[in-house]
Amino acid sequence: MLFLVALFPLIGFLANGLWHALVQARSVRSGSLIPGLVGSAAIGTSFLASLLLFVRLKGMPVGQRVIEDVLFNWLTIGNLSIDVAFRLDPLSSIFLLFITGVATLIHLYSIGYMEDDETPAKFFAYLNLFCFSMIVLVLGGSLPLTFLGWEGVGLCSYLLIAYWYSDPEKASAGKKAFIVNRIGDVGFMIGMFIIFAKFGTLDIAALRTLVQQAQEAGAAGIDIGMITTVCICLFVGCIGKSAQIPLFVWLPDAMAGPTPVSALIHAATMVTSGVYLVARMNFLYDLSSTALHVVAITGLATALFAASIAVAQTDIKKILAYSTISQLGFMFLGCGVGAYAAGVGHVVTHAFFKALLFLGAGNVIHGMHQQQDITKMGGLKTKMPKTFLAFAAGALAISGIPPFSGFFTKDEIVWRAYSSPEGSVWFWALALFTSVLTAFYMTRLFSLTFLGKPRFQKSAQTPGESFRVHEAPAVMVIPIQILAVLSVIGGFIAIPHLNWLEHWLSPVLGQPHDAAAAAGGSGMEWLLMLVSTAAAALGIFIGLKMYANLARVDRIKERWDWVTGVLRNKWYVDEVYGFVLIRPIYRLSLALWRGFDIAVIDRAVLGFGKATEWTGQTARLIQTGSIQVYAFVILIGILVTAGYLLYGVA
Amino acid sequence: MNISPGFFYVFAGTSILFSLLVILNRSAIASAFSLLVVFFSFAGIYALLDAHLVAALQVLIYAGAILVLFIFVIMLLNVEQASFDYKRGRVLTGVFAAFGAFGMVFLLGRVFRSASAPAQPGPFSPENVQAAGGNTQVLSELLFSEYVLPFELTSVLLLAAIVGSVAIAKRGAVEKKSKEAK
Amino acid sequence: MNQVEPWVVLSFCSIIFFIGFTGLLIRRNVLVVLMCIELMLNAVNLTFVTYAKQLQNLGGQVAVFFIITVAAAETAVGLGLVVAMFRTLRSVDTDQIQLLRE
Amino acid sequence: MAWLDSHLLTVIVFLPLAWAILGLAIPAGTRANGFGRALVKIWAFLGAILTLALSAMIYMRYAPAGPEFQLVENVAWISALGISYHVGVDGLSLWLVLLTTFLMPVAILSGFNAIEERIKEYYFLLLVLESAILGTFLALDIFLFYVFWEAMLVPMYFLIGVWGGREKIYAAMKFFVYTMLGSLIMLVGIFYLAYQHKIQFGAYSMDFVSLYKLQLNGGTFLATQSVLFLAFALAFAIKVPLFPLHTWLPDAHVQAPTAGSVILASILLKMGGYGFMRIAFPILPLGVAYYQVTFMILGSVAIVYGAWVAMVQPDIKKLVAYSSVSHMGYVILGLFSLNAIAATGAYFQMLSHGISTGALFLLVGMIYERRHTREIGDFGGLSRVMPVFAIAFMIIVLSSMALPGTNGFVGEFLVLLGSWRTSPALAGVAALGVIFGAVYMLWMFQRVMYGPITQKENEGLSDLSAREALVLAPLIVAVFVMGIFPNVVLDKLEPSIDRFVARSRGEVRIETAEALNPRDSAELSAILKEKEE
Repeated sequence: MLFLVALFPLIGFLANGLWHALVQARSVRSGSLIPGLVGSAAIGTSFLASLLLFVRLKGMPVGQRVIEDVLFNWLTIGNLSIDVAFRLDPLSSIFLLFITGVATLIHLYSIGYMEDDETPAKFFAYLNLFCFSMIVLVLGGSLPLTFLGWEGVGLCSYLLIAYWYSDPEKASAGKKAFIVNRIGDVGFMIGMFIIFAKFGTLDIAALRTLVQQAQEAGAAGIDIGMITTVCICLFVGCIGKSAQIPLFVWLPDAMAGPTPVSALIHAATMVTSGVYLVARMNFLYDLSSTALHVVAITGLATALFAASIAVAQTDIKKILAYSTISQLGFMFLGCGVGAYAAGVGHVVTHAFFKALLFLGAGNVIHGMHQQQDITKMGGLKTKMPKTFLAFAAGALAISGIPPFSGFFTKDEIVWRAYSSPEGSVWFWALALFTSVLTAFYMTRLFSLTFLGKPRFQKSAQTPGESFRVHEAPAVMVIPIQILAVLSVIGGFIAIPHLNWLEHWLSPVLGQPHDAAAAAGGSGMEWLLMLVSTAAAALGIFIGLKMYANLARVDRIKERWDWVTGVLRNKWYVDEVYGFVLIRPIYRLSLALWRGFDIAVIDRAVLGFGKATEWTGQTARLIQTGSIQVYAFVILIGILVTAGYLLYGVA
Repeated sequence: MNISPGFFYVFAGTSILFSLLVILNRSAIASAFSLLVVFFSFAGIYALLDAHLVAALQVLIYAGAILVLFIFVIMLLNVEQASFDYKRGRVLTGVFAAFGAFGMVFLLGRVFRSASAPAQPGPFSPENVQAAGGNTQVLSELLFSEYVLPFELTSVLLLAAIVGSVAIAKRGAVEKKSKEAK
Repeated sequence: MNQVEPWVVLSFCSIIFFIGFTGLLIRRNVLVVLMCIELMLNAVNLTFVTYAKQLQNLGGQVAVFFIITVAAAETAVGLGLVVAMFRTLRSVDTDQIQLLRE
Repeated sequence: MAWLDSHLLTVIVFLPLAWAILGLAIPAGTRANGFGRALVKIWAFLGAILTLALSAMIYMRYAPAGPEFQLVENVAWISALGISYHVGVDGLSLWLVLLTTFLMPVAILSGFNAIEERIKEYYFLLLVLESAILGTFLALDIFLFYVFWEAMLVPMYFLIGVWGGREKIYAAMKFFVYTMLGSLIMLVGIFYLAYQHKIQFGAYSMDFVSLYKLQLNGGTFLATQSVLFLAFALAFAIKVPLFPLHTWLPDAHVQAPTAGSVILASILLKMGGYGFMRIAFPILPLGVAYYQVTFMILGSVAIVYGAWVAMVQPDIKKLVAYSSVSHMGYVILGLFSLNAIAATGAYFQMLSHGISTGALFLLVGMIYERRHTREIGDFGGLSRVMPVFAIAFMIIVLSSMALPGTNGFVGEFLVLLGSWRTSPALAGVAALGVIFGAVYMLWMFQRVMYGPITQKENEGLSDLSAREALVLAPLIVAVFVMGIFPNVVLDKLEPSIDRFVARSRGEVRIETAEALNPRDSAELSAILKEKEE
């Protein structure tokens, strides 16, 4: 039953893929409707199946909420035995639900968005393949299977970013995404190697049991240093996949892909798989506070860093991309202070509102005929009212205004950052500052896009009067409206003190610390909640105030040019990587090839040949052709041999 | 061994002397006649060693046939004037060769001298051979019984040699003819 | 002192043999070279006969018989070659025949 | 049928040879008509298919739980030296034989249009080559092994030298001399082994089964085994090819015709790995222990070095050739890790490298046939004009860079997993190859397939023909079958791998390898003896 969830998208992929290979590859235009419906049906069915499974899981007793489905043995060598087994527990069920749900909406949306595309079947095949990989990642019962999904989503990300491959920049962006992800994947692999070397199993449930047994056996039973190494290695994988410092560089470039892809892969699902992995391996992270600190600090630093860059960007999708990085940082902060449920909760609500924001941006881009620069927009409120409303809900949600969903989950993280035993006031303060920034840049984006006067007539890029900003078709509006509703109410799964989500996840993530008692009671909690709401409101206020008068903004920009310049150029991280890593390696490779392979090894081998030839040429001189000389040599040979035999031996 | 030392040393000295003449004489025809003397001396030594048939064959074939052939060819080609003064390199070679040959002779002599006598002599003692009808008869019987197959094979060898020498000698002539025809 | 030891006869053979060999090395006239080969063959023959006498086994003499046959054949072919060579090169100098060189 | 049963291996080894000789009778010279030429191609193809069918019979007959060598034929050949005609199959040879017979029809089919001159000789040599390769894999006598090993060189030399590219003679000579150098030294080793067997057991023997019982651990045991090991390792390492003995490979690959490259990369390189597994490791365990660290380092270096150098190649075939260096580095690393997981991984890596690199060469050959260039810079944007080709290319590229779910992943994963236990540091270095593998492959893919079409000639390129699709289809199926159901392979492999590991590994681990000295010899020999019993 469980494997069906994964099977449907796979069938969808095969159907669309074959359709593409056999028919569409031969440049027969067929529109996006049929492949889109096939793809949507596949993932939709999968969503329904997930719902059923969720209900079934809910019906089970709390302690035994696990559904397992062993398909076949993948490989067995000695004591290594890996099954292809899917396992559904409360944690994966949450992920499964929002992944299939959001994916279904985005598939439907894509039917409209990819209407004019040349190869929609290929697009939907890739989307389905992505969903399949993501489901495998989430449901995988053992680390290698999760890794299969992990690399699978990376592949799909590559394929979809480079979907419009004729543009070299887009193709490069895809490659960059894959390679940066691969760097993280090596970390993941090494984590697996250590786990296998020390525990002898790669099955997550078995590993958990082993770790718990070792814990019960006492402190001597477990090597904390090793656990820390494992956790950090796995976290390197998460850094790559979830675009944290220092491997975040691929995500902004990944915006080269079609917007639904950005919404699905680079906002809602794939990038959160890092959070999933940390939450999944929480039993290891709990043992090592060093590893937790690494996670929390990386997350916090990324959140702040990315938010600062987002402030200065002008491309609508780039802003959202940096916002995504920043929000992912929040999630890791949550996990890093031991509040996995809070992190997961933010993953869910973030999936709703960020998908919404991206799809809304997609509508805007679609309506503006591929214009992505927010400085050339404005006043879209009246032209695209439905998108405007939905977008507003998303923006409020991400800014953290109650009762929108983002508030509850983000505030939970901020609160935990303060109150958890792993947390501190500094974490809290920086997180709070980041949420001010978040509210500010979202307001900036919102204001420049939807409010004010239209600035696009002046743009020379849009030729003639054919340019008409229009609202998106229904198939693109309805999904974002659904997402808007979810963004508004989605936070109720994580209302403080009722926290349904935390209880649901507790069999996997453990009982939460009684944080309130530890840090000054619930009064403190309410106080901090107020503070953070006020902070968000402050951010929004500054944003609205500032971008009501654009001329003044330009003046400020000019005065602080060196600051905004650095931010606009993303702190020059790409350039630094290019200078420090990529070009040296390239040059070294070239030097190795020309200077070592050809110049040293080949020359040595050819020198061998030349020496042989020289020897031959020299020896040839002896070959006079005169039999008498040969006979003389024979005589000497016999003489020496006979002399040796007579006098040499004994 | 039961042979007369006097005769042996005379024959041996003669053959060594004339062998040297064979290789040192500038004239081919002189070499050939020196060789004749060597052959006769050898025949004498064979006779001393009770190898009567071999001695006869030596005179008949070597001295009678082979050497005549040599002389005939020398006369035919008339290469006397293609004189053979030793070149400088040749003299050096000769010195080295002489040293080498001397070394070999020394080594071989040492080996021969130190070789022990056979424990069991064969059945063909002079008395037995005498009783069986003499050297020639015994040897002939051997050739036609035990060694009959090699004996017959020699005929094939001789045939091949005849055909071969005819073919070699004739080829030049044929080529000449075909050249003329062209 | 009226005995001749076998090793004396054998050493005599080796002397003749190596005189022939030396001739082989130093002479340039093919005809003389062929004569030297005959000389060497004779030395070997004598060795056979000496052993036949010493070991009281007539196999040695049989071998000599065959060697003489082979020598006759060899001379026939060899002289044929000399004649052929003389025809093409107008010379019987071994230094002229170095076909093995290339 | 009963006769075939008892002589199955002999039939398989010599069938291609006999088939090739019969094929010579087909009139297909320069003046022959099209029918004769077509007949030659089809004849060769049928021969390869028939061999494939017969080798499927081996697969059916081979029972992994049974005796070590099965379907054995043993006939005395040169008894004085203990040489016999002894063939048999075990898990190690089974899959390489299947790989050979599987790729041969594909390679033959791939050249139907590309080879236009001397076609009869071409197919003759291909089939002779197949015989020699199969013989090498099935021989159970070290001398027989050597004979086939050398016999394989001759057809390959001509394939490169006659039907090759511009610098074919240079490449063919380089290939020949490199390989010859190694194998002659190996020959000395072989004779030494036979001689040792006489000393220890009273008679010469060249049989693997009896050579495995040798105890080369006398007074100077380390010297003996280490020198012998080097003698064998040189031959095999050149074949593999292991850094820094790899420079013949790029030249040979670039100059060889497509089928030659495919066979060279897919099968001939495996003979090196197979030689290690069949000869060097089980016979010389102490030599292995002595050089374990060295070779593991060389393997890791090869992985990274090959990937780096591949990255900067302007020629696609050269790039693929250097990627082979990188991939075969995993094989060396895995073998020298001396545990079952890594060894299985190394073996699997050989198979999957055979499939995916073979497919890469086929793909490169296909665009070469269309454009007559292999420079990466001459391409760009081919995805648009050749979409089906692009799909196939993508799949193979992914398999080559070891994406989970494809065959490449299983091998690399197992090698790294296993070698981590032996040496985490070197496994860590090797894991970097995973990153660089993605870099050079994707970069090449991007420059060839993506971007705008920059050259006019590329606009009119035709997509895959039915024949080309037929060539690629089995390989693509194999990519996924091996990636998703590796147990198909592993089931028949496991007992042989276990025996291999047990023979080649003493108690000697990487940390004790340095401490080895003659003082320990008594102890070691005692343990070795115990293991043999």
